[in-house]
Amino acid sequence: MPRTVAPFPKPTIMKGGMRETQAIVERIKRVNRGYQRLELAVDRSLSSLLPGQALLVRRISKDYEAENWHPYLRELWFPVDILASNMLVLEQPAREQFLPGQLLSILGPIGKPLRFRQKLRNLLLIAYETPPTPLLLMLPPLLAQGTSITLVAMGAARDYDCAHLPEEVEIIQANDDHSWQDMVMTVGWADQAFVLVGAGLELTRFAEVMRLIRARRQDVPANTIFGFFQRQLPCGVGACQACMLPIRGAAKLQCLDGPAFDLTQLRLA
Amino acid sequence: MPRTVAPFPKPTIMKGGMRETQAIVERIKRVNRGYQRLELAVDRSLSSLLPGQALLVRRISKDYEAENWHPYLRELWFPVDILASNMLVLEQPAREQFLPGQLLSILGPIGKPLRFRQKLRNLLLIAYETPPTPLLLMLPPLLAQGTSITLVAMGAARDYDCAHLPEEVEIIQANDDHSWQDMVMTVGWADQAFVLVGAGLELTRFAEVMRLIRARRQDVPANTIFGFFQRQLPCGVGACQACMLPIRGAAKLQCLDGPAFDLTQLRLA
Amino acid sequence: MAIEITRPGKTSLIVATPVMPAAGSLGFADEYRNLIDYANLGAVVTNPATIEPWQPAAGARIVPLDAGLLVHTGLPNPGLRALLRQYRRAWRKLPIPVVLHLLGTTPDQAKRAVELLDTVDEVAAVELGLADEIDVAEATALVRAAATIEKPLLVRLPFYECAELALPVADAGADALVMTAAPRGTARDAQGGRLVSGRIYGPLIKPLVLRILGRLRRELPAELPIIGCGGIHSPTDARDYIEAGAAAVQVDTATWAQPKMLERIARDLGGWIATRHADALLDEWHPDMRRGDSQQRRGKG
Amino acid sequence: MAIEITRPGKTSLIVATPVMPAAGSLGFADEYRNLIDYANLGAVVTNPATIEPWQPAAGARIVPLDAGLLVHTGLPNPGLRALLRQYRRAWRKLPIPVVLHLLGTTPDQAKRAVELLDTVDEVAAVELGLADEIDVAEATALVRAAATIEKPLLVRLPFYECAELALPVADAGADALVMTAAPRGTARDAQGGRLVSGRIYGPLIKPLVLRILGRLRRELPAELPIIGCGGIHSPTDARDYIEAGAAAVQVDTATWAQPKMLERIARDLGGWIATRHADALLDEWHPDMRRGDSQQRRGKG
Ligand SMILES: Cc1cc2nc3c(=O)[nH]c(=O)nc-3n(C[C@H](O)[C@H](O)[C@H](O)COP(=O)(O)OP(=O)(O)OC[C@H]3O[C@@H](n4cnc5c(N)ncnc54)[C@H](O)[C@@H]3O)c2cc1C
Ligand SMILES: Cc1cc2nc3c(=O)[nH]c(=O)nc-3n(C[C@H](O)[C@H](O)[C@H](O)COP(=O)(O)OP(=O)(O)OC[C@H]3O[C@@H](n4cnc5c(N)ncnc54)[C@H](O)[C@@H]3O)c2cc1C
Ligand SMILES: Cc1cc2nc3c(=O)[nH]c(=O)nc-3n(C[C@H](O)[C@H](O)[C@H](O)COP(=O)(O)O)c2cc1C
Ligand SMILES: Cc1cc2nc3c(=O)[nH]c(=O)nc-3n(C[C@H](O)[C@H](O)[C@H](O)COP(=O)(O)O)c2cc1C
Ligand code: FES
Ligand code: FES
Repeated sequence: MPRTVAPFPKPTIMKGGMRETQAIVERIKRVNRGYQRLELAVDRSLSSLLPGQALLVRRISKDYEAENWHPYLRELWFPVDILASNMLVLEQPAREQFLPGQLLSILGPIGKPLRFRQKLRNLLLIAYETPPTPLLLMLPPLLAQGTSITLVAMGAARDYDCAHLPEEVEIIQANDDHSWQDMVMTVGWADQAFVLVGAGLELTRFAEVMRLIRARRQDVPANTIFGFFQRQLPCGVGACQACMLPIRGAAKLQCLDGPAFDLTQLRLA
Repeated sequence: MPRTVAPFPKPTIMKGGMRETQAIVERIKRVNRGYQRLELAVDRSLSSLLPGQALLVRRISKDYEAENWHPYLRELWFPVDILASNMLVLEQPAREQFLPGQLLSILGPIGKPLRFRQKLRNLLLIAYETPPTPLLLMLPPLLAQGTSITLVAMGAARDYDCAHLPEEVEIIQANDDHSWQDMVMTVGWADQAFVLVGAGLELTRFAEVMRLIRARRQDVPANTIFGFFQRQLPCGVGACQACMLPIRGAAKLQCLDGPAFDLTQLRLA
Repeated sequence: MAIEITRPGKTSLIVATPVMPAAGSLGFADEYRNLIDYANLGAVVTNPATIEPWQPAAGARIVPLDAGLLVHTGLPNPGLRALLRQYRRAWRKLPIPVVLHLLGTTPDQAKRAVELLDTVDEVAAVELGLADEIDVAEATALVRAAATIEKPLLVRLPFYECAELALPVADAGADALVMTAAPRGTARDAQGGRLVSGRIYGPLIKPLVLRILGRLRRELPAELPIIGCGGIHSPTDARDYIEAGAAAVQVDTATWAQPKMLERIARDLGGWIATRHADALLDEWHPDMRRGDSQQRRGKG
Repeated sequence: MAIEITRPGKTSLIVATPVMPAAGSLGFADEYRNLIDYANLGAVVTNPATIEPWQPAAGARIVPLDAGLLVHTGLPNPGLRALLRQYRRAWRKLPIPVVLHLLGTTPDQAKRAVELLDTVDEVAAVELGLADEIDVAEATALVRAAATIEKPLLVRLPFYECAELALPVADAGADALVMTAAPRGTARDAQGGRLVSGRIYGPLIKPLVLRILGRLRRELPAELPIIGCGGIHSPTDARDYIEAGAAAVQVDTATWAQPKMLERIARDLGGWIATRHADALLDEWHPDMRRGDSQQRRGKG
């Protein structure tokens, strides 16, 4: 339905598509109790990366031959900031050990950019049982164009300390029953919403959130509430079919068509 | 034959035997083009370690649970120096990446101390196709008691730069045909010799060296020329039987009875 | 170079390089076009296809293991006719032969599928996949039905039944055997917490399949090529398969983790075999070879 | 706790903790005394023994693999009588039952061995090891000969033949089945450069054996215990085996790399089973369990 949605920040032609490149960790900063940020010098082919797109990352040593196979698959990382055309910021749990100079092999960009309403006034972001990291890249440009953003942390997402996020973002910690103050308003006023859940049991969790939303808002039109997936992607290019999602109509792949899918079109558990 | 041999440096009762302990890499120094030395803070139970004894080493992270299984087996490391009762020096190829603070899990000490003749005047050391690292721990104490030491590098062992070794040690680079100047004298005068070869094809290489020696010296009495093994040891405690060696008489294990065996008693290939 | 990797006959499959993806790893056509130069491979083997459409399996799909993984997808595909409509054009553009992997369901379906495929110029050969725990009678009936094809027929054998099936399947008309499909296993799904079944991939599969292949190579007729598949993660792994008697190799999940590995293996093996055929000194062209290699290989001719 | 890990009968093997070493991993007696507190284990299984002395195999022994290894020793041992002389005293001092692993050679040798072992108080039970590629007739003849023993008889099944042998071996008199011996495989000996065969060990063996065991557990008589063996490298691995229906587990080469792991698995599994038997909430005693676990397990009783 391209009627009401447009790519972000303005229509961009994706050149070249996904590539395999190398990156190097330049700086490491702790941002809160549980997380650190890595500044990555990357290939310029990644400069066109947009919110919603991700990288499939594998640590390598200088000697590409000396690879071991643990972990076996690449990790899915969503950048949180773009500092320059060759400098991305990634957020990783603090328990992961990184040192400046660490080399990474990167496949990317993975996935489709998020599509935002052209005149987006109120954006609702929900992170449920997972840190909000994949939602952060959209914050600065949307704030700059005047969008009001509310980020609701539900369940274990509340453990993520948001003090380092832009102060214009309204942060709400949901109650244990997943409700929050002024819920009817937050939900009702949102022009668009993205619901982020961790890998595993996504369909159950999206269904829970949809029930919460429908209880507060009579009509949920198509292309309003999106589920944001972050399953591990074995191939990232549409080959392995392991990321197939139960969408009404056609089978869709998270790696090619995701990460965000209209929750009214997903067959929820 | 304890008649003519005695433990080094003087008879010591081995207390406690092998243990599993943790160690930490404190300092790292490059010693030549190909090698670096690690100063390891170790458990005091390793302070009684003697020349010939080794450690079975595995890198670990703080979180013992998070082990991966690559490499699968522990590595066999022969210390090159003892700085203090809890400080050992190890030598590793420079291509191996170590950082101060790296934790190691250590099984040791492994093997029997070398037994030297009580009045050892001339000691011949031969390293063949392998760096002389396992032979280095004996140098300082033997030099201190007045032993003359000749170290012959044969084959690929000649790539190891010996400039950092004690200058009293006579270093000889053998010719391509494994001969060297004054070979008859060096071989004839030696009261005792240790021949070090890399893992794999040891019996063939020991046999080659024995032929070289026998060509220059009519009688080779028992307990004079020892083969020094450095096979990878899966268990190190005599359980797996993977390190069994073809000794005349009884089956012997490198991990319990080695690393050095009388070359006149080994069934050479 | 031209290497015949199916039995000599009225048609046979000839590749320039004896390296290709295993069915299920590279997609249906050119999904890896941005990452892999297909011209460097010997052939493309498609994801598994069936006459009727198959839906994805319910339940967990991917369980990461120590140096490996469990995969369970249900082999979703829109059915053979839809696949032909969707991918024919892409196949035509590929610079290498396309081998269509056909899942063995019933003899009747297999016969209908190969009749259709004989009319499709873009498909050079068919690889028939036999299900796990299939018995000899079922397997030979399926292969006999599929062997009505004009094009070369490769048959992929299941892991546990490989030794039992190899000779009967060869007799029933297979032009080459692929050894083997990934073994099934059970692991705990990290997300759901339950024990789930699926195919097991990883480097440790290689020694298991390599032994099976080496033994069967000595028992099977010499003119029947065997294609090695299982746990190949490096050029050395691929060479070991060739050494054990494989005419070609298929690389499976290593590609997902390191897409360039497939091409590296192809280039390495291509060069190695070319040199070997010319009986040149191996050490001359590839510095990382061990002395033992060339000696042994020369001894074996 | 007292867990009966052989079929109820006039004698049975009872352990306090359902965790023990696999034959070949811990030596003949107390070789690991400086590293492992044997009191924490359920039993000791000895290295394989034969009536006649066996010499070590010629050729390569240890080939490191990606997250695993190939082992080929020839199972050297000085013969049963010499072993008894050498280790009886050490066995007597061990605080846990000793299970002697007897290599299955011929029915006659097996019969002679168990007659001798019935006179040896220090041995609590015998585990008979069946060779790879043994057929059903040979296997049942061996087991029948060994089942003349008074003591409990465990039988270790080979990997590839496990499904075929399980029921006939149980009928022939096995009091428990050990599933399975490590599979054979082929790898390139890094030193000699040749392809060599041997047993394959590593974490990726676990999903393969776990599936076999899970399936056979559903087919075999409920009163016949199965002991899981293959690729166990962590407490979680051991729990998965118990979940799949194993009464106990054997840990193999993980001990060489991390000697303490065997005890950790024993302590973990001991506590877990105790709690489970008492039907307590699993989450209460072990914080790293997932929600799915307890639900499923309670469903299964
Ligand atoms: C549409 C469809 C798609 C399919 N796709 C696939 C596919 O992609 N891959 C595939 O492998 N099969 C596939 N199959 C086949 C089917 O899923 C198999 O029968 C499946 O592998 C067996 O799973 P199961 O959970 O039904 O049975 P089992 O694996 O036999 O398991 C039965 C139950 O026992 C548990 N369990 C599993 N293993 C063990 C064990 N060792 N010990 C104890 N408990 C255990 C399971 O958690 C499950 O609850 C497909 C079937 C259909 C109909
Ligand atoms: C005293 C003794 C001790 C033994 N101990 C053991 C033991 O500890 N472990 C054990 O496994 N067996 C043991 N065996 C059994 C015997 O070693 C087996 O027959 C052995 O596994 C097979 O080795 P092989 O090299 O003779 O034959 P194969 O393994 O059949 O190999 C024959 C030749 O082919 C090569 N080759 C091997 N596999 C392949 C392949 N897949 N493809 C191509 N070439 C290949 C080999 O390099 C060898 O040159 C022992 C036998 C004896 C007599
Ligand atoms: C006769 C037969 C019917 C099958 N039907 C289906 C089906 O309807 N849908 C499906 O997704 N898989 C179906 N399967 C697929 C298998 O259950 C299984 O997915 C296949 O053997 C490969 O599994 P894998 O994904 O682990 O490679 C069928 C298999 C066979 C042999
Ligand atoms: C009948 C028979 C005779 C064997 N004879 C010997 C022998 O004389 N010496 C020996 O070392 N191994 C002998 N083996 C051992 C096997 O070849 C092999 O070592 C054993 O099956 C286990 O191998 P593993 O070391 O890989 O576990 C014999 C095995 C069988 C079944
Ligand atoms: S990750 Fe492989 S198809 Fe999407
Ligand atoms: S290393 Fe295991 S017995 Fe020597």
